This record gives sequence, structure tokens and C-alpha cells, in this order.
Amino acid sequence: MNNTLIPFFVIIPLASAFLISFIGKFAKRIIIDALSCVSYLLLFVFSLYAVSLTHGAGGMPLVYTVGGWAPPFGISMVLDGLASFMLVTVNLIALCVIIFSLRYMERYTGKPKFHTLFALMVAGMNGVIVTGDLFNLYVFLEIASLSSYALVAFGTEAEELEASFKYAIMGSVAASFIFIGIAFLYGFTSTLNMADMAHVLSNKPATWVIPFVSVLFFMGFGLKAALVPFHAWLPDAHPSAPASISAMLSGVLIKTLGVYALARIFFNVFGITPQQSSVLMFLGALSMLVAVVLALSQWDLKRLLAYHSISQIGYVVLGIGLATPLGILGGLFHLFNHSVFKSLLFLNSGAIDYVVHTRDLKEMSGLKEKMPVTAQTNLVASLSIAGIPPFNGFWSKLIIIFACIQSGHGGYAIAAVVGSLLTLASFMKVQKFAFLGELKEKNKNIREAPLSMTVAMVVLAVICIGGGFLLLPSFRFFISEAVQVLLNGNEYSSLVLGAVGR
Amino acid sequence: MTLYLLCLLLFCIGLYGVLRKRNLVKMIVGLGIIEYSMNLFFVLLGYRVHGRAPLDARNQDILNMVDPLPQALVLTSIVIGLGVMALIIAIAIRIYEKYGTFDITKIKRLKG
Amino acid sequence: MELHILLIFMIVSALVAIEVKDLLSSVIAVGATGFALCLAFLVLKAPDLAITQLVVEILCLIILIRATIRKDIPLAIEGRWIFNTVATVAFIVVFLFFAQLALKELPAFGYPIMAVVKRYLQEGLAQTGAVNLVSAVILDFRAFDTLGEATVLFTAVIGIMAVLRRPGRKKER
Amino acid sequence: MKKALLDNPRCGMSVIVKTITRLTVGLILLYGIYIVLHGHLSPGGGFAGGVIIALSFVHLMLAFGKDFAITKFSPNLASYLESVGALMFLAIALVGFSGGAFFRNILSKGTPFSLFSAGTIPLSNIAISLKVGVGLFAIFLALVILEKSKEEE
Repeated sequence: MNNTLIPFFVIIPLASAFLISFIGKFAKRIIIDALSCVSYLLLFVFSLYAVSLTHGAGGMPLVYTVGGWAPPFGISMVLDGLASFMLVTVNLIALCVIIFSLRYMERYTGKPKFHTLFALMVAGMNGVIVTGDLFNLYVFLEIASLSSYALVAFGTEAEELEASFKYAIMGSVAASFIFIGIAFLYGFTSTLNMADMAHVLSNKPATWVIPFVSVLFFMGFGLKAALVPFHAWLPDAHPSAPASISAMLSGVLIKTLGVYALARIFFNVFGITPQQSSVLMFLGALSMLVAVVLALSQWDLKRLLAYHSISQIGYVVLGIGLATPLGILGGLFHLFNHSVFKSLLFLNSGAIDYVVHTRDLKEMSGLKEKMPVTAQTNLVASLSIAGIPPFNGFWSKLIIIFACIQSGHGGYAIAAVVGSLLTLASFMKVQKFAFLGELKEKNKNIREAPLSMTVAMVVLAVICIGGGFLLLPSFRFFISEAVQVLLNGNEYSSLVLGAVGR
Repeated sequence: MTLYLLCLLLFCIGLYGVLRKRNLVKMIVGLGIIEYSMNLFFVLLGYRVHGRAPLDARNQDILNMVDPLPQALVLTSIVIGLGVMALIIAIAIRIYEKYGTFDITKIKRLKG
Repeated sequence: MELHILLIFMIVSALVAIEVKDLLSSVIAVGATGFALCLAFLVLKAPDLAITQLVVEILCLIILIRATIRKDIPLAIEGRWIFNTVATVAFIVVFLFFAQLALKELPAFGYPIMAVVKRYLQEGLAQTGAVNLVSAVILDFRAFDTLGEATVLFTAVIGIMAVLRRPGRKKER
Repeated sequence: MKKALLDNPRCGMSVIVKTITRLTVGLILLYGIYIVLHGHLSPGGGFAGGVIIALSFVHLMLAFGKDFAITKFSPNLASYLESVGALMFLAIALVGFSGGAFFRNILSKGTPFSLFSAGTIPLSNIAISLKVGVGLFAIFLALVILEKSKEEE
């Protein structure tokens, strides 16, 4: 009964959220912090165990039927290579971010509410990842989105509220597109289970339904992933949130709700067509270039990072959109790497904000001598995001560029190289203005950020340096099994339905 | 068919309200209309002619029922809509408190 | 037929809600749309939804009216309205055209496929013991959705408490 | 103290509204409880019933003024009770593990059409109604308190 593990990815954060809200009024701070940390640690350990389970199962997914109702009658949860890959990414970042937040969030009031909302966000993301049911995916997507709307406005200052309002409106419109798409699919196939739906769709000819639903899903999940024509909310929402939340939003939320859901539905339910794949590639390349150009002119550190999130999401979508083994490998590997270094960069900006009380690049300079750990980790992350060897970002970008050339899309390869160079320029600016140069007079008395914050940053920096080792043959199964799930396409349905009885 | 199209027209009207109006309350109203239309659309998909409500009775005259699954899903969706709506209204009230207006052209502090 | 009338009424009241200048009138017009939706649910044989929609609508209206009452600031006159109208109408026409193509491939109105649902109808009472099949679906067959739904509401409540609390930040030392 | 608050003409609406509220609010509450308990037998269920229960309190508050409700019920207490409801529902789901699966309906199904039937469904309805009713009332209370603190500033 290995599959009994699967529902706990949702149960643990939910129970943690409810319990924190229950005891939050009278329990000591330390108990709440400990409860929170222990639950994310458990989740991380479980997700590592899930990787070994899926590896042991040898390409077969594990299926858990909630309430004992076999699919398609009840809701099933599916754990395969892609799901366990995403679970590790999400829960790793969540663990690091919550350790960082223990001190950082002391600046805000209402810390139990923060812990509750954070746990609900993690529960929503884990739910999206493990679910095998389309409507269930929508419900968990709404949980994660709703908690992120509230977390963006957590400081309750004017700008934060405004950004949150904009984000909430755009997010709800996106959700309504997704809902209408699900309604069309239900009317057409009369089932909601993704495996069963893939089975029905492959046997039922359709000319207009699938393209129409694809456009609805491109708009809906594209808004959630902040691909370029739909990106307007992100540069407001991500900088306005507390730094640890920005790290979660940019690091994993847009990827889980946007890229993962998009990939799962297009590859495994629809069985991707060349048209859909070219739309994905075009959106990816467009986001990659437009966002990085916009980022160059930013002087607000967090805003600059937010634009880079859009740009890097472009790389991921470009890689996945190629739909070749090498392209998907690069896309998914970049997804993992971007989660790590972008959350590290946001945590750095949070540490600077905590110590110097500013986000403006012109206000900070020469922080290197006073904040060595932040400066070094930031250097590592900047080199990773710019794609300098031997950091992890280099390997994934290299694979994506190779995959573009291999499949005959030379133009996209050049675009990827240009985007990478512009990223490097933009981060050289960050290094120059934030860490090098003369220390400002008013910053003479600052000290390095507290220990819990630096620990989280150092862990992420180590992963940035060592990330390239994931490509070694003995570790490669972590990513290559996820790639295999997407390459299987429509066979997902027979694999999942076949695994139910076991 | 006409019913579906009318329903999607209602969806477009809501979308117009959200995207084109420059007032927070109007945007919330537009969002409400979007939610009505999407819920109605899903329930329309499950309707069956001469069907009856999905409740078992002791002595049944009409045997075919309408599809209960869309109704269950829309029940979920109504409650989700209520939650989203309430949160957005709360944020709008806080914005009104800070700026003293619901007019978005006077609020715009962020560049976008 | 009555559905057509209800839908046209909903469209008209939605247009009024979007276009009217006074905010309170707008909120009341959207309330009218909601109650028409409630009637439409009754016509569509969905009594559960009608009850839920009715009470949710009342609650939403109370909150919205409290938010907008005494704040009837006239709307700013918008520039470029010709461009906006043309763009909007063009979008609606394109959207409805493609939707119409896709809708042709769905089963006709009133004749759903009901492949999965057949089993709910046949065995629902025996398997779950619930006479109300919608209840059986949301609390037994698809109870996990309901957990999610309850969590959404919980999130909304905690989120509202978090957004409305003051002060948001502690004073800097 | 309570009596004084209730009859104070300066808070809340007019005497007519207050009198009618006194007569109807109990009925509304009872109707909500009925809807919850008969969720598996007739249309309605935990959500609709929970909202009706919340509405009966909102009704009381609108008629008798803010101070009346705030003295008896704080948003903190409300969110406390709400998490009780949420934990109850999660516990019902977890108890299903003893029957072999998460959310398995383990109790006896009973005879159809009777109040005590359908296994865990009525229990879930009660948990949800507690959560929804208290949660929505907490939202309303929080908004009212916000307005009140604004007036005082």
C-alpha cells in the first residue's frame, strides 16, 4: 500500500493550517513556528520518498482512489515522475522559505495568519500536483490563488492592496476561463477524470472543440503563469508581497499553477499537436525577450526580479513547447533551477530590505563588506540566472538552446542566447549598484541578517552550485522520469487506468 | 444552442465590465456577472429534457433525471465565487479607506 | 422558452449594472441578475443550486451594499469610448463565432451524454444512502472537492481577517 | 445591560423592524438548521444551511445595531469556531482511513428516507454548516468593526 502516502501531501499542510488557526490565539509563538517547520520538513521528506517510490515503480504511476471510488466515478490522485519532481521542487522551496520567514515576518503583525495562509498555499499547490481530476485541479488552483491574493496584501499598505486587487481580478478572470474550458470538456466527454478524458478524446473525433478549449486554457493558465501578453499583474504583485512570499510566488506558484497544469493538460490529456506546441514556443520566446528588455530599465530591485521571472518562465515554456525529449528535459530542469535561484534572489532582496530598509538600487551600495553572506549567495544566484558555467542555470539554458537547434528552430535558439546576455547585463547592474562600490554613510552601522535567514540562503546557494550534478547518470532519473511522463502523451490514460487495480 | 450563446454573451458582458471599467465596484460587479454566466453554462450542459430533479422519491413516475454532476460542481463553484468575491470586496474597502475613492484612474500608483 | 426570457432579462440587467452611473443602482441591478439566475436554476431542475444561489446572493448583496452605500461618487467620463466599443464588439463577435463552432460538436441542449453519471443515478441511493443525489455526489463520490471548497472559504475568511487587520507592520525600531 | 442595548432607540433600525426581527429571526435560524439536517434527504445541505444560519445573525445585527452583536461575539471567537468546523470535517475524512481509504463513508447507510441514514454525510453537513455559518458571519463582523473603527478615528 505504497500509494497511501499520496493524500498526505494535502492532508499535512491542511491540518497544519487548521491547527495553527485553532491554537494561534493563545499558543506561544515558538510552538506555532515549530509546528509549521515540522510540517514542511515532513512534506519534504515525503516528497523525496515519493521520488524513490516512482523510481521503484519503473515508470508506472501510483494511483490513490479517494473514498475508494475507482476512477472515473470518484476522484483519483496520481503520483508519477512529473508529480514527484514537482513535489520535491515545491516542498524544498517551501521549507527554505519558511525558515527564512521565521525572523523576517517578525516585522509584520498577525504572524499566525501568515503561517495559516502559507500552509494553505502549499496545500493548494500540492493538491494541483497530485490530483488526477480536472475539476479538482480547478478547486486546488483556487485555494492556492486565493491565499496568494491575501498574502500579497499582507502588509496592508496602499500599494500592496492595489497590487493585490489587480492580481485578484486578473486571477479570477483566468480561473473563469479555465472553468468554461472544463465545462466544454465535460459536455464533450462527459467525464472529469483526466485519464478517462484522454481515453475518450483519443477515440472521439473533434475539429473545433479542442482548439477552442486550448485557447481558453492558454488564456487561463497563461495568465496564471504570466506569459507575455497576460503578464501585466505580475510586476506589481510580486514586488509588493513580503519577500518570502515573493520567493514562493515567483519560485513555485506561477510554475505549478501555470506551467505544470498547462503541460499536464496539453501533453497528457490532449496529446499535444504541432499547432499547440508552436503556440507554446512562440509565447515562451516572446515572454523571454520582452520581459528581459523591460527588466533592464528597473531600479526597484524586487521589480527587476519580477520581470526576470516572466523572462525565465519563457525559457521553461519554450523548452517544454519544443516537445522533443531534449527540449522537455531542458524545460523541466530549468523549471527546477529557476525555482531555486529566483527564490534565493528574492530572499536576498528580503534580507537587504530587512537590514537597510530599502528596495531602491540607488539607495544601496557597498553592502558586500557588511553583508558578506547575502552578497556571496546573491553572486551565485546572479551567475546562475545569467547562465554562467558551472552553475545550474547554465546547463539548463544550454540544453534548451541545443534542443532548439536540434529541432530546427534556430531563431528561437538565437533569441534564447540574446535573452541570456541581456539577463547577464541586468544582473551586473544589480551587483554593481547593490554590493560593490562605496558604502553609504547611513549604512555604516548595519549588520548581516540573522542566522535563520542566512541559513536558508546558503542552502539554496549550495543547490545552485551543485544543481548541475542532477544531470549525472546516477541522479538523472529525477528529471528524466518526469520527461518520460510528458513524452508518453496520451498513453497516460492507459497507464493510470491500468494502475488503479494494483 | 441559442441558450449556450446567450450565456456566453453574458460572460462577455462581464468580461467587458472587468477589463474596461475604471471603477473598483464596477469591476467587482463584472466579476459577479462572469461567475453567474459560467455557473449557468455548466448547469445548462447537464440539463435533460423531461428530466426531473436528481432526488430519489419513494414512488417514481418520471424515471430520467437531469445530470447531478454539473450541479454538484456548480455548488462548489458558487461557494468558491463567494469566497473570492468577499476577499476582493474586503481589499476594495481597504483601498477606499486609503485613497478615498473607487476610481482606478485616481488610484494608479503602480506602473503595471 | 422561459429560459430564453430569463437569459435575456439577465443580459439586460447585466448591461444596466455595468453601464449605470450610480454605484448603488449598479449593485442592485447585479442583484436582479443573480435572482434571475436563481429562477433559471429552478427551471433547470436544480433546486439545491437555487437555494444556495439565493442565500449566497443575499449575503453578497448585503456586503456590497454596505460597501457602496453613501459612496455614490459619479463615475469619471471615459475617453476613447468609440475605440473601446468597437474593440469590445469585435471581440464578442469573434469569441461567439468560434464558440458556436465548438458548441456544434457538443451534444444538443437537453441531451447530455451522461456516461459516468449513469452509475451515480442507478447506484447512488444504494451505495451512499443519500436520497439527494447532489448531496451524494458532493459528500461521498466527490467529497475531496468539498474539502477543497470548504478550504477555499476558510482561506477567504483568514485572508479577509489578514487584509482588514491594522496596523499591518510593527513600528520600526 | 442587555435589555438596555436591545431597546436603545439610537442604535439599529426603528421599533417596527426590531419587533418583526424578534419574531422572525428564530424561524430563520430553525429553517437553517432544518436545511442542514435534511441535506441528504431534500435540496439544500451544509452550505445553504450554513449561509442561512449566518444570515439570521446578520439580520439580528442589521436590525439591532453593531454594538449589540460585537459585545456578544468577536471575530476572534468566530474564526476559532470556524477552525473547529474545518478540523471536524478533516477528521471525518481521516476517519475514513479506518475503512480503508481517505474519505471512505464508513458508517452504516441506514434505511433510505430516514433522518439517520447515509453514513457520514449528515455529519459532514453539520461540520460544513458550522464552518460556513461562523466563517461568513466572521467576515461580516470584521467589515462592521472596520467601519466602526473608521468612524471613531
